[in-house]
Amino acid sequence: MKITLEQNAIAVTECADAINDRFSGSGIIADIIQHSNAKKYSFVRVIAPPQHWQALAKWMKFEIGVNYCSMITGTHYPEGGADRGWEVVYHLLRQPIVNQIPDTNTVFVAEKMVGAQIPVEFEVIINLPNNDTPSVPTVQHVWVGADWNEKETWDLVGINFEGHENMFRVLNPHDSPDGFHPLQKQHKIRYHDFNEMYDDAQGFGRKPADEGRVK
Amino acid sequence: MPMHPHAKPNFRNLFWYPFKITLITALRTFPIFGKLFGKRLGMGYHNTSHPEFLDDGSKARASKNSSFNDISQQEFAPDRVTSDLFPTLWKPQTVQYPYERLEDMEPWLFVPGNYNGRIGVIWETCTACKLCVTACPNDCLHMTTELRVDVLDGADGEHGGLGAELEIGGYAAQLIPEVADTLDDFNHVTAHADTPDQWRFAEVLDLSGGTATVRWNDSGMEQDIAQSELFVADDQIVSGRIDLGRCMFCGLCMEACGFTSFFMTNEYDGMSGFTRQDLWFDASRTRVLPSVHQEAVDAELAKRANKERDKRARKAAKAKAAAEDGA
Amino acid sequence: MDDKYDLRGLIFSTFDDLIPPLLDGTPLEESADSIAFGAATFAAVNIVFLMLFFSQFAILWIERKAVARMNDRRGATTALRSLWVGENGVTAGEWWNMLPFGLGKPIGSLNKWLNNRFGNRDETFATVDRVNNRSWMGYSIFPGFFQNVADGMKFLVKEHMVPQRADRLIFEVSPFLIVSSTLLILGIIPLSSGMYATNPDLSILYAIAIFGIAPIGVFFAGWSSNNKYTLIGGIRSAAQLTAYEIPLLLTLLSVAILTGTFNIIESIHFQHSAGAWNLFLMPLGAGLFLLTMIAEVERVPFDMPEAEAELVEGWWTEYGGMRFGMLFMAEYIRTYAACFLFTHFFLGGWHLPFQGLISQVPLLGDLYLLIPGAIVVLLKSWLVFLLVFVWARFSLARIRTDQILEFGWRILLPLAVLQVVLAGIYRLYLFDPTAMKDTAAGGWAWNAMGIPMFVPIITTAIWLGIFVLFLNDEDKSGNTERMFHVYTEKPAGTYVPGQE
Amino acid sequence: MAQMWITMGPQHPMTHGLWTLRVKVDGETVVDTEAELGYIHRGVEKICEARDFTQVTPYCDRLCYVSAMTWANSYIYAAEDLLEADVPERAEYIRLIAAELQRLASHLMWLGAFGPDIGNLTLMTWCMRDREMFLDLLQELGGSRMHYNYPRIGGVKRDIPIGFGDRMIAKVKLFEKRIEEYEMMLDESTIWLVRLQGVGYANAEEMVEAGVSGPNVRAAGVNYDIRWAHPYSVYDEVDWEPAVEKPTSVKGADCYDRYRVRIEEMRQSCRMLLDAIEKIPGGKNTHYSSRDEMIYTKAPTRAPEGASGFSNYECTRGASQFYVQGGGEGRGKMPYRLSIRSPMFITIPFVAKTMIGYKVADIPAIMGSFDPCIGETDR
Repeated sequence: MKITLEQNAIAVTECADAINDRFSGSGIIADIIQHSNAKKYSFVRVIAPPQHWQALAKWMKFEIGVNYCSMITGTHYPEGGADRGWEVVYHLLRQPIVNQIPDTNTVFVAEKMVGAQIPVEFEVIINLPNNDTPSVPTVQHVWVGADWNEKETWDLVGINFEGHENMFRVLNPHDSPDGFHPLQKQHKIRYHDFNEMYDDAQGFGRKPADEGRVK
Repeated sequence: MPMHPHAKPNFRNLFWYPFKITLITALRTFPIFGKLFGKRLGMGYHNTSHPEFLDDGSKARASKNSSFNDISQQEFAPDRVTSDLFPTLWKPQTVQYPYERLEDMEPWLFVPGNYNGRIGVIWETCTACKLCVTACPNDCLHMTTELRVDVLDGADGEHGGLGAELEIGGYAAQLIPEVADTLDDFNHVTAHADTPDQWRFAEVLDLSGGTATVRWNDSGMEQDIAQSELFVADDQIVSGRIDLGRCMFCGLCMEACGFTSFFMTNEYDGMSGFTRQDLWFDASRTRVLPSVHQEAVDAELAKRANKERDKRARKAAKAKAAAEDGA
Repeated sequence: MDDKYDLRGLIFSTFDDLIPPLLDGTPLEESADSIAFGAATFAAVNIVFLMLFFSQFAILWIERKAVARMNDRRGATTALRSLWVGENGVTAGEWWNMLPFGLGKPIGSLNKWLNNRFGNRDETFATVDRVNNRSWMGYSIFPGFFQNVADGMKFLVKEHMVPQRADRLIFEVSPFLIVSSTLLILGIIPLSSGMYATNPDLSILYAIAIFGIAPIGVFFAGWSSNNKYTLIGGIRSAAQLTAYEIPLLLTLLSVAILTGTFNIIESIHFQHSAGAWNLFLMPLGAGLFLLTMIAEVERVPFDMPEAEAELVEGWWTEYGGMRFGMLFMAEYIRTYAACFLFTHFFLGGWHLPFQGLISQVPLLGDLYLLIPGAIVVLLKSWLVFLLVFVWARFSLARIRTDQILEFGWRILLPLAVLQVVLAGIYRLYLFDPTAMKDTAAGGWAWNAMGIPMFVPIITTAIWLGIFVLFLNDEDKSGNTERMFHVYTEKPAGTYVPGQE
Repeated sequence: MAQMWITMGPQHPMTHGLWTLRVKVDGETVVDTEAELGYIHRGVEKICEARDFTQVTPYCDRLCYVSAMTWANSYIYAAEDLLEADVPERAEYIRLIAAELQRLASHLMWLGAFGPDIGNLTLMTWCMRDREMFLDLLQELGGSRMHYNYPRIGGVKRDIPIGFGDRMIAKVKLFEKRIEEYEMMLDESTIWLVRLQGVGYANAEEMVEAGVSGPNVRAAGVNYDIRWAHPYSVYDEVDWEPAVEKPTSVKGADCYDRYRVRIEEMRQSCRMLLDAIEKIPGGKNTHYSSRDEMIYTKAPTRAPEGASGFSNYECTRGASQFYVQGGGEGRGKMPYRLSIRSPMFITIPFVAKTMIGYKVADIPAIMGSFDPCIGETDR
């Protein structure tokens, strides 16, 4: 009772080929990568330039049925070179979920699923140049689920999503200062003398006598 | 398949089923009905035989009460409910906690053996390797050490010559006689300074024949020196403290310890205080139960002595073989 | 038939005997009878009131214990011994030292003595022995009974807070409105024919009128607290009580029609004299009374006004300390009063089951009649409380506002009207007034067609048959359309936020 | 009555945690809602950037105290993807057992909280009673009752104790009987049904579009389950099938469907547990030592820059996903970036909009039926 590796390989290859065919020459490259955990399924990794991302997203949604935007990760690479100061990774899924007419359900038999039914994972990587205003076009209107993910990514990492409506802080306090995005790398989790944040009445937490000495 | 795939509201169920099941539940909390329902349910509610719940740990915990309540005579339901201990209906069940404790009343209802409770350290067998300090995600362990000469573990020490000896990668110390001579006259009161150290420490790089190659800690210089001039030194604990206010009881420290010196005990209280300072536990508050403590110390020391003995035996055999080869 | 024990008569005759001789020769001599009457009334009222009030602890305890068992627990078991449980003379808390003016000193000494005498002394199995011995003083016959006292003490020492910008006067007044009107109900509830505080002629009307005051207090409380939850709770309460008071009134009207009186004691007498309890003559009325009473006292499943899931604590959210305690107590008193009223209207008051028949048995009959009426009333009320209020509360969920109102207006109200009509028919055509007898044996006024007790038997049988018929209404067809939908002005999901 | 805003939360019985639902009501009808999150944002993602790969595990436990084991497992699979660790089969079985016990405990916690939402207080104590059984079992594995820190990269912390299998079988079999009691109390209670049926409709495509996942979507009629589509442990070897409901309206699943699907999931978990404990390699009555190769394979501790690991895991509330990038501090000993996808973070704003048009009294029913957990939402 699972999607076999063959089914997975067929579906992944189809998707990757379709993307490469459609977007050849635009800098969008789809690749097949194999997970090295659990059952070693493969997934499609797409590297896309930001200007083509919206077109790619719409095409993926309507042509190959990617209906689920599960996760958006922004990463800050202050030392990543001029072309890769920021990276935005989208994790998308194709799920075989359809509306039901009353009093029915759809019970797929995993081994017998074919074609566009087979669930596939997608990872879309968008590299952004190293500057102070990283920005990506929004896909809020493509997947509703991207809405709060984009809010979170802007809130925590500071990636601007061009065209995102109703952007506000979701996890940080609403009155956080402008430009404060805690997951950027200039904010350190352990500052010098971080221990003074805590009540260290005895003081021995501050500077252990043998600090830095390895036995 | 669900019992009622599309249950529909109806008149009967305003009155019947919810009332029926609460009545059953209420009745079977009385042991006499509990046994009856137990039979009907097949799995049993009160006093059905489930020996798998009488594990060794529970028996051991209950042994001190065995004259009062022998749990090997008890029968349990799978959720560890028993009703033989208090067969009378109306005895109070509320445990007046600080004065009464659940583990005394109903030990089988209590803490299984693997519980990650208060941290306990057996300092006698701790080698100050600091693996636990490294493993702690929250920096709640603090340990300071300093190099000291291993007086007790040396050839004249308590372990009958089976203590430490010079090892490559270990530490050694050399006595500085001129300092040692002044120590008798050293006066803390007038000197306004620390006691001068009569030892000079070094890391042992190589041992060959009667000499040792060492790197002095104070100068960083390497030197060959006769082994007879060196004493065995070791990193020893000056203070070990735990900030239980930051501890999240993940147990990574316990796993990191290679010497079974570091325990998560079964104790769940005695970890509160009115200030954060109260939560800094020093060595005296991380003691484990005396019986466990003695046992662990004995076992660990015996293990080390055996290891040392084996090592020496192997070394002797090797030397003998080498000598024979040479001959 | 009157109860054998005429406590009220005893009090009055005692005072009549005692007071005039005392006042002989004083200026009060002339009004001695009036003074004796006043003093006796005062004594009787207080005795009855205290009996009712303190027996209320029993229902709290019954609820605690029943609920605990239904929840597969034993419940709180705080016993008096909790006060001195400790080791070597040291007791937890020493709360008596906190009492003012050294009032607690005697308690402390008593406690010390108890702890030394009955505390733990065995050192081998210290804790175990203490645990094992906890019940040997006998005070844990009712474990958890004193939990209510402890709760009361807790409420008593809590701070009283008034929300900012609340309507302070109304906020302070409304609990007293609720509590005092609730306590007034107890004034007319007889414990037996020989034990009641007052007995106005129209005591049924009085009870209903008094029951109707508290909802105003509830609405005041909800409105004055300056809190949206209490406001919604108060409005819900008003809507619900309006919907349920009318069926309740109609049901009581049918009781009055059937028994021919507006007086509670007379209606109890009627039940015995005519030979059958009202429960068997109007099972529908009994059911309606219970349903409307549950709604009236706002208990599950009709506790929308204080639905704690969405309205935090409903209309009494902002009350704290003893105000909350009093409101809480008032709710239980109302519940208790409802149980008494059900006992009196439908279960024959102080009369024992089959009293007419059993009293005819020689010896046994005399012994049977020796059971005091007050005990019978209390037991019946507790049983009603346990079987109806507690059991329902912990088996059912809470229904929704619109469903409650729909149920009240569209189902209960027509049924109540039907019951009024039925009661009139029974009284006019099926009742034989000549066969009423106020003796121990009772009368046989409900005979019809020559069959003794034909009317109650056939009524009960018919209603049971209808009930059973309804019980088998399970729809086994494959039609899976949901029966209960939510009706709103705008269907769910079509509303676009931001556009009014 | 004029429309007014009510602020439900951050401390409110309906919220099941710390968040705020601002509701605009017109009388008893909800006409607009807004969700506010972030009250217990702890910055776990940032904290984990300064912890090595093993030290991250206890933090992942603490993402959701109700289902700590599944969250830790989810992280572990992402880390194994990154570090390319092999896992012995016995360890995979133990992880499955632990995760399903946790699912039972979590669903019981949900049901126990859902009961008082609808007004049934008895349910709470019953569910807590049964949850104790599974917490005891999990404590035997992990050593704690909530935050177990049990899975390790390349295996598990320690093997199942002697007798664990028998105790688990007894408890699971008893619990299967108890599920019938719950159904007798709830499915056969008219009041329970009229409160849940016809309330809180959401259909499948709408939910997938909005990012809702897990049991909430399966209630709408499609048996898509990550354990079934992309099995990560040994879910393809044990006997079970995804729980799925038949919605009765074109509008999709209502609260009752979502309640049913979780009850069904508990049944399936019991089925899985009973099967897995029999099939476990090495036998249920064997106890291997902590670092035995049957349950643990040593994995690399450092990951190079540019490597990434991803796990898609069926947590008790839906798809929990971890994305870990290697090459952090300490020459790759720590993650450079660890990103967490919480199913509830996406679901809560969706649910808030779903309840528009229903009554105020339906708010706890709808919210509770989606099983919110704020620990994982705010991270």
